[in-house]
Order: sequence, then structure tokens, then C-alpha cells
Amino acid sequence: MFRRILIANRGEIAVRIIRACRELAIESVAVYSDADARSPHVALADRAVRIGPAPAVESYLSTDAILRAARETDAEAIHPGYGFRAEHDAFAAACAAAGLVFIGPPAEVIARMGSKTAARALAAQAGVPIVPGETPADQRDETIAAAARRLGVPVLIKPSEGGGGIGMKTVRDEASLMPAIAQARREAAAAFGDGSLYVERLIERPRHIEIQVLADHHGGVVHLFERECSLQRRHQKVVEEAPSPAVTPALRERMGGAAVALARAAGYRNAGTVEFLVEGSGDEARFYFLEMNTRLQVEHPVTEQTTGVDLVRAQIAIAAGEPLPWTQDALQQRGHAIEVRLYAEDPARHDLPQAGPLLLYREPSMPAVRVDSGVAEGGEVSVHYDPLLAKLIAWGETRETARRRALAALRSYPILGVRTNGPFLCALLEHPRVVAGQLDTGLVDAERGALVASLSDELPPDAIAVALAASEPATAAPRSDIDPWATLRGWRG
Amino acid sequence: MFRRILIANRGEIAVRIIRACRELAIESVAVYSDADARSPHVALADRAVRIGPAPAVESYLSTDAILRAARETDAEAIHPGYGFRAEHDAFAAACAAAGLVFIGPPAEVIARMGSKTAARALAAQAGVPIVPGETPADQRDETIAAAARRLGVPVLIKPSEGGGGIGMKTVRDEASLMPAIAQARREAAAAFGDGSLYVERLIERPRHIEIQVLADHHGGVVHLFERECSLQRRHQKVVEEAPSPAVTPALRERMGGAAVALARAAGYRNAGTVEFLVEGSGDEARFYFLEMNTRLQVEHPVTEQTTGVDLVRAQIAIAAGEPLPWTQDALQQRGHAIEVRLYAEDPARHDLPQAGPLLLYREPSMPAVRVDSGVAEGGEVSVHYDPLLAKLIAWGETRETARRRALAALRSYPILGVRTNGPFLCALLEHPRVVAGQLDTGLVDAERGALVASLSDELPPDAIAVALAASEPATAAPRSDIDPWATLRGWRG
Amino acid sequence: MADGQGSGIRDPGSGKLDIVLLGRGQYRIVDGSRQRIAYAAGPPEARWVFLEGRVYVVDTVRLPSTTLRPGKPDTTYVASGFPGLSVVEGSRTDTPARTRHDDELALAAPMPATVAAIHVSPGQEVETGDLLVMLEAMKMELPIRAPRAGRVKAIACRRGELVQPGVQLVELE
Amino acid sequence: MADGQGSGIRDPGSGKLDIVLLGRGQYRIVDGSRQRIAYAAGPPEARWVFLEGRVYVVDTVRLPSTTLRPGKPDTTYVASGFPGLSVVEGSRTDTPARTRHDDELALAAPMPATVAAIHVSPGQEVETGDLLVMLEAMKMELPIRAPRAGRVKAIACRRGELVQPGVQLVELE
Repeated sequence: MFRRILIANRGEIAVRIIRACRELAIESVAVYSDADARSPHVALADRAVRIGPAPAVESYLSTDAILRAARETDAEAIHPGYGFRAEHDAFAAACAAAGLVFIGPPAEVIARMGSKTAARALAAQAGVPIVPGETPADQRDETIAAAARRLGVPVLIKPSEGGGGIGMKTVRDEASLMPAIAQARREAAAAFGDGSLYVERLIERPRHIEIQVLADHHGGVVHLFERECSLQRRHQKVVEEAPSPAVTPALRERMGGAAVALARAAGYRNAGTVEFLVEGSGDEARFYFLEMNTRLQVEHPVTEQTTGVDLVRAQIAIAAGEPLPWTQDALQQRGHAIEVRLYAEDPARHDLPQAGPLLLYREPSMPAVRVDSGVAEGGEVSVHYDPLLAKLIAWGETRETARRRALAALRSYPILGVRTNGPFLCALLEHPRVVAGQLDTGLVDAERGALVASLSDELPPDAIAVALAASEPATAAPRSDIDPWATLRGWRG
Repeated sequence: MFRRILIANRGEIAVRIIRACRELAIESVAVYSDADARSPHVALADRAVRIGPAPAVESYLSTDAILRAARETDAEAIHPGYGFRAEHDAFAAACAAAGLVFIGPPAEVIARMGSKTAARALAAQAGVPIVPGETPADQRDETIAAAARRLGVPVLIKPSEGGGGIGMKTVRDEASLMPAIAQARREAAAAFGDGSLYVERLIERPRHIEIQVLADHHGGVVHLFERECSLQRRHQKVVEEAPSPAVTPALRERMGGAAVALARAAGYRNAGTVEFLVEGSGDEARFYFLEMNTRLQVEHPVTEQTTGVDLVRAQIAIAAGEPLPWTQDALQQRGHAIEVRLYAEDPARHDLPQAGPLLLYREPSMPAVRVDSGVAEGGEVSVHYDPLLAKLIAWGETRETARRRALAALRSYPILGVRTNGPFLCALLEHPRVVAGQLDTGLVDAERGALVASLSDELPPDAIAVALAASEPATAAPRSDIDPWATLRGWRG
Repeated sequence: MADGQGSGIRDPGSGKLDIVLLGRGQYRIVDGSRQRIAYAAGPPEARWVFLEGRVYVVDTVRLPSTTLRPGKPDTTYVASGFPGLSVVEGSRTDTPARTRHDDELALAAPMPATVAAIHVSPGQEVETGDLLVMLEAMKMELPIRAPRAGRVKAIACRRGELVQPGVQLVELE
Repeated sequence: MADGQGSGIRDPGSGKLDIVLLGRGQYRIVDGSRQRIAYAAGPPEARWVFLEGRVYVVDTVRLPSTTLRPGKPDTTYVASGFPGLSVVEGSRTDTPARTRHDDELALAAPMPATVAAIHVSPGQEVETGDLLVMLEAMKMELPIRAPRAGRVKAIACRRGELVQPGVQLVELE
């Protein structure tokens, strides 16, 4: 086992990995930019190394700075978390070249699965269903249109490069085809500097369901069942759960088998996720390969809470060369877990990311509720990075119990000083289709207007009364909005 | 299902039950004495009713005050928690007479199992092994000695009434018999006002292992496997775990079967625990009925974390007349859970209970760690009640993972202002016999001297430096030891 | 709205609302025998309040003159410790003290950001929700969308420009 | 004890200990590239410190005169912000600043309590750990045991009496 691991990340995932290291008696090394000098991940690690100024490109994205920190602290391995350099094959290769173990798959596997075309080809080879579609080599508008007509409307036109839903167009009749192609190309060129387009059959009201896999260095590959992540806003997941309300045992076995077959075909190692679009539900549902994420997912805790497997610990053990300790038959789902992602963003203003001080921040502590966070009261949410503050994961014997627990916990989770999507998540968890488990990837965007409207009541008298009580001079002493740093600048070392 | 439940308790267990009610959309009513007006259980409930002054006998033990509160708030059921009136048959009967559902077994079952003699007789009838012993009707010293000689040394002489280990004497040779009887009688008379003695065969270095049972009103009875509670100091449990390192599948089945047989013989309803002394380990171990606790146990979370069953929710559902939702076969243990009890007490001074302000109190928040607590920073630990502050429960795929997690969590759990057994628990969790799972009920008392000695180091320089840093005038603003109440007396309503 | 109606959490005839400080920023609202927990923090002109999963930002400096007035004891809720100050039950039509949702702000950058792309030209007609400008602050894309239908009057930023929060980027007419 | 030895958490040659306030009562101790988190609260004469699962009560009023002195930079650890004040590495023999464990106190009530039973008489010989007096504070039994072997000189309480903390209940000779 490793003696010391450097964590090339920040926020909640860095904290999560530090905790896993501590339990394994492995020393943890945090890295931080100037903007994060006082962040929880820096305080919690056994060592912390400054790697640059606030811009990620000069700190968390800088391979040089990270490898230098690893050398300085004599680290043996690097855990990349998710985001930043986690799916960057050149970073994995640089780690290997520097004699460091990259806790993830080999660089060539990252590269192959990172190319949509290569990943689709490999999936097709491995017998995994894919959504019919292509990136025409000849990129003239007429050729794109011809490809779309061959697939048959409705189709999806999207940039070959980039993501986040930008430039993606749905075409439901052939007459709209040419204008949609032109507009998609303009948006793709503006956003990504590349106007190449891809056409694909549109799966109507699909569910997003993914399979977690683990592969060791001894030929062992298992899957840890599914997570449903259909609740997305503009292609970003906000609520995830396991198991999926749409997946039957037979479908689970087929999807799990497909994911394992793909992982084997790819020569996969460590933890990875095979994402599928699912049409319909039950035994008859059809599923199509979407992409493979060659890293730990944000939503990994719902798998941990239902399978009992610690995925970060498993990643470290696999990277250290240990064989998987379970066969497929030994793994089981128990109960139901729901994760909600708490973002610093304003749902009333198109989810614009928010920055500001965490004047008050108290995590709920209750049975069967887990909070993975990377912030603390008195801290600052900066403009520099992803606005994810924390993830709240509720487990229950049934989906309904987990849902009620998540709601009860959100209502005991005050975050003041920056707007968050907490109130929106409460409203979403009470939406009749969410209650019933009738999910698809369009649900949040379709219902967001109604959900946001339900949040913009006038101020209740109780809130006014509390606001006034807090403002009385007599309460000055316990006020929590005083900046503790301001008073300390004189003496801090 | 009930619309409103009154919780006739305080502290962490009242908080636990309030949370269960909230998830079930049942209104919760807290009761409190003057000493608890600002306690977390009072703040968390939907309603709170003052039931009397600080002394428990005039508040939490007062059947009249509790029933009056239930009437005033229109509660339909009463959850007694543990302690106070939880095993008081007259209280259960008074609830029933007042038309309130008592969330627990019927009064006559509490009465029967509360009598050591009746419970032993019932166990024997049900085919459950008991430790050979008797309370001689003729209580003269000579008759007691004769009974002891019939059983054969080593024997245990103990008061028929009372508990907590007071007046209990171990006799290893017949010569010591008469002086031990005399001393036991003096101590029993002084402590309980009754000098009656009971003699019993001594089980050497036993383990304390108990079986959780649930029985509904429709003939359904299941067990939820075992908890090992051998780590006790002077007969009070401090660390509990599930499963027991000593229990094999065959032994588990025999013990579970015995517990279910006893519950059926007793006409048991709701949650209960059958305690056993276990001699040896593995398939060949022998177990003896000790007593049945007719209520929720302090250590119920280790069962919840390993079986996935919410015992408080199950108690409420059973009381509402619902049938058990599982068969015995559907229940399974997964992984390992360890609970440590955090008491306000000073291990260096014979565990004397401590009272004082919680100047600083921060609960750890990490995956697979649960904290059930009834206190908050700024609160006061009073002299009036049990000094249990909180329970920390760590789960892991293996016992060793759970143990390391419990340790990591205790090291991230600062409690300042009153001494607690936290440091002692850390030392105990690192004791070689605890690491190896070689437990018996004498371990803590035998090792306490060495464990306490390991804690009385001199002050490390880091602690001095932090103490001085905190005392600098520049840090006055963030000091947490200011009494927020003092500044508020002028305006609070 | 009759006494005891409204949010449905009040005892008829009580009329008294006690606010008790529990700990830093944590308050208990006691209304007869019923109660709930709330949290508050922030300066008087933007006091943040958390109440049962909802967040409100209250300007307590301007509040008393607009929404608070001495009330009759049988129809108002008196916050203890503020004698002479009563909170009148709000209604949908006469509540100037709203949380700060200002649609105009939707046309300004929410934080320091770079203009990644401009998707409209002066004179162009836009529908509610149309993408006008794409900003970028480090990893995040911040779309600026039309808060209402209209015609683009002017564009007040350039591609690549670093814009400051609160500065309007597009004018609609 | 050589520099860098001892607790085994220090970089040789560093010698500087930075204490950084993270939040209310929470501190980061930075020692070269290594670090740990500590918590502190309480008045100067009884400052509570939590460090890796251990709790210390430090009298910072009396501390400087007994355990702190200016140190040579290469052999001492300097807490930043306290120029001229250095913390000398302690050892088992020369550390007067101990946590407050006073065995004498073992013969006094730890809190207001009622005397439930007296188990010894004047003149009686007792062994370490023998039960002398049983106190009761509500539900709890508080045994007062002999902190050392000796002979009971006097008993300073009566059965049923309410005793105050700190008052010695039994005298041993």
C-alpha cells in the first residue's frame, strides 16, 4: 500500500479522498491555489503545498506545478478526483513518466474513451448498443442534412467537440433541418472555435442511467449496478439515485453485462462509469451507450450507500496492485439512496453561479444522511471554480424513505450568504413526477419555470420577525457574520 | 399511522425519535424540565411542553405530568425512549388507561420480564439456557452459603434487587464465602434498602452478546441478529458492535432462535432485546439468558447500520398496528458497525460524571460515520441526568475498517468545557485485544489503569502554542466561550 | 386573512410570536405551543434568513417604514423584545418587502467574467430565454438570456472583454 | 532531546510553528510542510485544547513563568505572533505545566450531590480503590474511592446530607 498520496484536486472530492487516506493510514498531501489557502481540504490534509495563483490553468490544471508538489513531498501516487486533470491522458502519462502511480486507468485508455468516435466504435465492437449517428467526414451543410435524413427525424444536431448542451439542436421535421444546421454551426464555432457537427437519432424522453465498474490489474472486472441521473438541468446532473426506478433485475443484468464487456474490451483499469440513454422502462427497455467516464463520478456516493463498497478505497487498493476483493455474485444493492448536489447558484436567475461569503453554514447530522462537502462557515465561495458546495446523500429502506429523508435534511441545512439551489431541490423532490419516479432528462428544464415560481412567495412574517430579532443590538455578540479574518491580520504567521 | 407522538424522554434518544417522526410526517411533541428548556430535543420538535422542574422525579419520571402534556397537545401515542419510564409497567398501563398508545410492549409483558425470577422461569420454560442460580427463600447467611456450595465455586453473590454491579461479590474459594456474603448484604442494604441476595454460577471471562427482536401484533416475530457489548466499565456498556467477532453463523442461528422463542413465549410486542452471557466462541460456545430489555437499546444503531432496518420507524409502525414488512429470511447483516458512547465523565477520576458548559462542540461529518447526539455548542451539561452526550457509530465493510473510522472520527470530534471519555475511547479502540476482537466483560476494568496512564502525558508543545494563540487579545472576536445567553437577558421573550 | 389562517402554523387567538436565540445565528420561533427553527446572518441591509428549507434576504433597514406598523394585539404577531413593533400578516398585494429578484439584473454579469461569445446583433428580435451573450468565469459558462421578448437596442460589451458584475451587457427595448 | 525527534511530527531544521485561525476556536498548526488541526476554548486560567483526540486544560496565566522562556531559534518552536515567546519541547521530568489531575480532589464531591451511604468508619484501614462514600446526584451513583492506602482519620459528611463540590468528605492519614 502507498505511504503518501497527493490529491490533485480541491473542494468536496479532495476532502473525500483525504478521509479515505486517513482511514488507510496513508499520508495525504493537499495542493492549493492562493484562492484556497483557507479551504477545508487544505486544513484537513497531513501536508499542503501551494501550487499557484487562483486561475486553475496556473494551479489545479498545471501538470508541472502538481508534479513538482509531488516530488517535493515524496508522494508515491496521485489521485486526480474528478474534473481538472482527471480525464486528461497527457497528465496520466506525465505521472507515469515521473514514476508516480496515477490512480485511474492508463493514459491510452483515457485517450481512447475520451474520443467520442473511438469510444462508440469500441462499444459497437463489444456488442454494446449505440445510438445511430455519425460525424460526416464531408462537413458541408447538405451532407449533414443528408445524413440526418438517412437516420430519419427526429434527430439531434450537435458540435463534434465541446459539450454542456451548447449548440445542440433538435430537429423534428425535415423543413427545419437546414436552418438548424446553420445555427448549430454558428454556436459551435463561437463556443468551441470548431464548427464540426455530429448527427444522431433523437431518443425521446430518455432516462440517463449509468453503470459503475471496477477493474483490477489481474483481469478482475465487476459492475456495481446502476445510478439514475435523469434529473439534469441543461445536461448537468442535479439529483442522482440508486437503484433506478425504471430498472428491473433483467435489465440491470443486461446493462451491467454490457458495461463489463466494454470495460474488458477497453483494457480498463480502476473505477469507471459507462453512461447509457434508456428508452422506455422495465424488461423491454432499450439502452444505448452514451460515453464512458474514466474517473470517479461526482455521484459515486449513491453507489457506496447502496452497495456498501467504498469506491475511493477501492480505487486506491486497485492502483496499489491489489486484486478486487469481491466476485460479481458477492455484490448486492440494499435499499435506496438519493443524492442532491448543492450549488452556489440562483435558480431564479437561470442558475447563475454565485460567489460570496458563507455567513452561516451548518450541515445536518442525522441517521442515514451523509454530507460530502468542501466548505465551512466563515469561508468564501470564489468565482474561480465550479460552484458545487456539497452533496447530501440520503439512504432509506425504500425510495420514498430516502426521498423524505433528503427533504428533511435539506430543511435542516441552512446556507446563508450566497444563494444556493437548496430551495429548488426541495421543490424538485416534491414534484409529483419525481415522487412517482417518472423521470427523464428533460424533466427539470421543462418544469423549472413552475418550480422557480413556487419559490418566489412574499416574505412570511416569521422570516421578518427573525430578521429583526437578529438585527437587535443586543444580539451583536453571537452574530456569525463577522469576518474572523479581519481581526486577525495583525498577528497571523 | 399516528398524527402526533409525544416523546417522554430527553437527550440524544429524544432527538432520534423526533427525526423518525419528521420523516414519517408525524408531528412530534417534546417534553422538558426547566433544566432542558434550551436543549436540542426541545428546539427540534414541532411542539414542546414544559413538564416540571429539573429533578427527574418531578418531570421525566412523573407519569401525571407526561400524561397531562399528551392530553394538552392531543397526542395519540407516547414513545418512552430508554431509561426514565421506558420499562415501568405502571406507566405503560397508565398510557393505555388514558387512551394513548404506548410504543412498546404491553404493561404485563414489561412487568413479567422486569422480574428477574419470572423472566428466568419463562426462559427456562421456552428452552432457553439460563445460568444456574437461585434466590434462597430462607435468606440466612448459612443458607446462602449452602446454595453457593451446591452450585460450586466460583460463584457470584449479588443483591436480588438493584443493579449497576453494586454489592456484587465473586467468590473463588469456599473459605471466602461467609465474609463475602456478609459484605454483599451490607452493601445491598446500604444501596437498595434490601439485603436479599442471589447466588449464581460464575461464568469466567464471558462475552455480553444480545439479540434484537421485533414482534408485531399479528404473530410476526423476527430477530435482527446480535450485538456484542462486552466492553463495559463496571457493568455499563461503553463500546458495542455488530456482528460479534465471536459469533459464527451456526451460533447466530441458535441464539437468534432462542431469542425468538422467548419473545413468543412472553407474548412480546414491539422492539426488545434478549441479553446473553457467552462462554467461549465459535460453534461450540455456550450462551445463557441474562435478561430481556423491553425497550429500545442505547446501542440500537449498530443493528440499524448493519441490517439497514430503522428500528425506531419499525417501533412506530408496529405500535400503529402494521405487520412486520420482512420475513426472517429477508433480513441480512452487511459489514460491521462499532458504536462508542461519549459520556461527560473523567476517566482519570474513576469516571466521575462531569457537568459544565460545552464551550466548543463540533460533530465530525464523514462518510459511513453517524452521530446521534442530544447536545449542542453553547449548551450546558447538567448534573441532573445521565451524562451520555452522544453516540458515534462507524460502519465499514470489515471490522478493521469500522474501527479505524471510529478512531478517525473521534480524533475529529472536539468537545471542550467538560471532560469526556473521548480520549479514553481512542485508547481503548487501539488496545491490542480490542483490535483483535478478543473481548470479555472484564476487559475494560482490567485494563483501565494502563489505558488511563497512557493518557496522562505531559502537555505537548503544540497544545501550549494553541492555548496561547487562543488567549491573544487579537483573537477575542472569534472566541467561542462567550455565553450568548448573558447578552440576551434583556430582550428574550 | 383571518387570524390563525394563512401559513397554517398558528394557534388562533395566540397572536404572540417569541423569537428565542438558541446559538450563533440559530433561533427558535415559538407560536403558542408550536415552534420551528430559523437561522439568520448578514448585515441589516441584507439580512439572510433560513426557514424550513427556504432562504429570504430581508432589508431590515427599510423594512419598518414599509411593512411594519403597530398592530392590534388580537390580529397581529408581536415579536418579543420589540415593544411597539408588530409584524402584520402579509398578503400577495400589499407586501413591498419582497426578496430581491430583479429581472433587470438578468442582463448584467453576475460576477467578474470574460465575454466568450455574443449571440445577437442590434436590431434583432429576441424571445424570452434566448441566449444573448455567453460569459465565462474560469470553468463555468454563464449564459445571459433574454428576461423578456423584445428587440436588441445596443450591445455594451465586446468578445474577450472582462466585464464587472452589475454592468448591463445588452439593452433591450 | 534532539531537534526533530520527540513527537515525530516535525521537520528537522524547521523550528517554526505557525498557528493559523481557521474558524471559531479552530486552528491549524503548520510545522514546515506538515500540519494538524486543533481546537481551543475557555478562559485564560483554564484554556481547553483539543488535539488529535486528546484534551488538555492549560493555565495560560501561570504558564509563561514556568514553562516558557526565550529559546534559541534552532532548538525551539516559535508560535507565530508571539515574538520573544518560545515553546520549549517538554520532557517527562521538567514539565510543571501538567493537566489538572489532582488526586486529592478524589476525596471531594465532583458536583452537588447527596450522600447515599458511608462505607467506612474512623480508624479503619483502607486499600487503594476501596469504596469510602457513595454519593448520588439524581440518577447517577458517584462512588468516592480511596486514592491511596491509609487509615480513615475523620468523616466530614452525614448520610442524606447535600454536599457541595470541592469539599473533602473523608480525611485519610
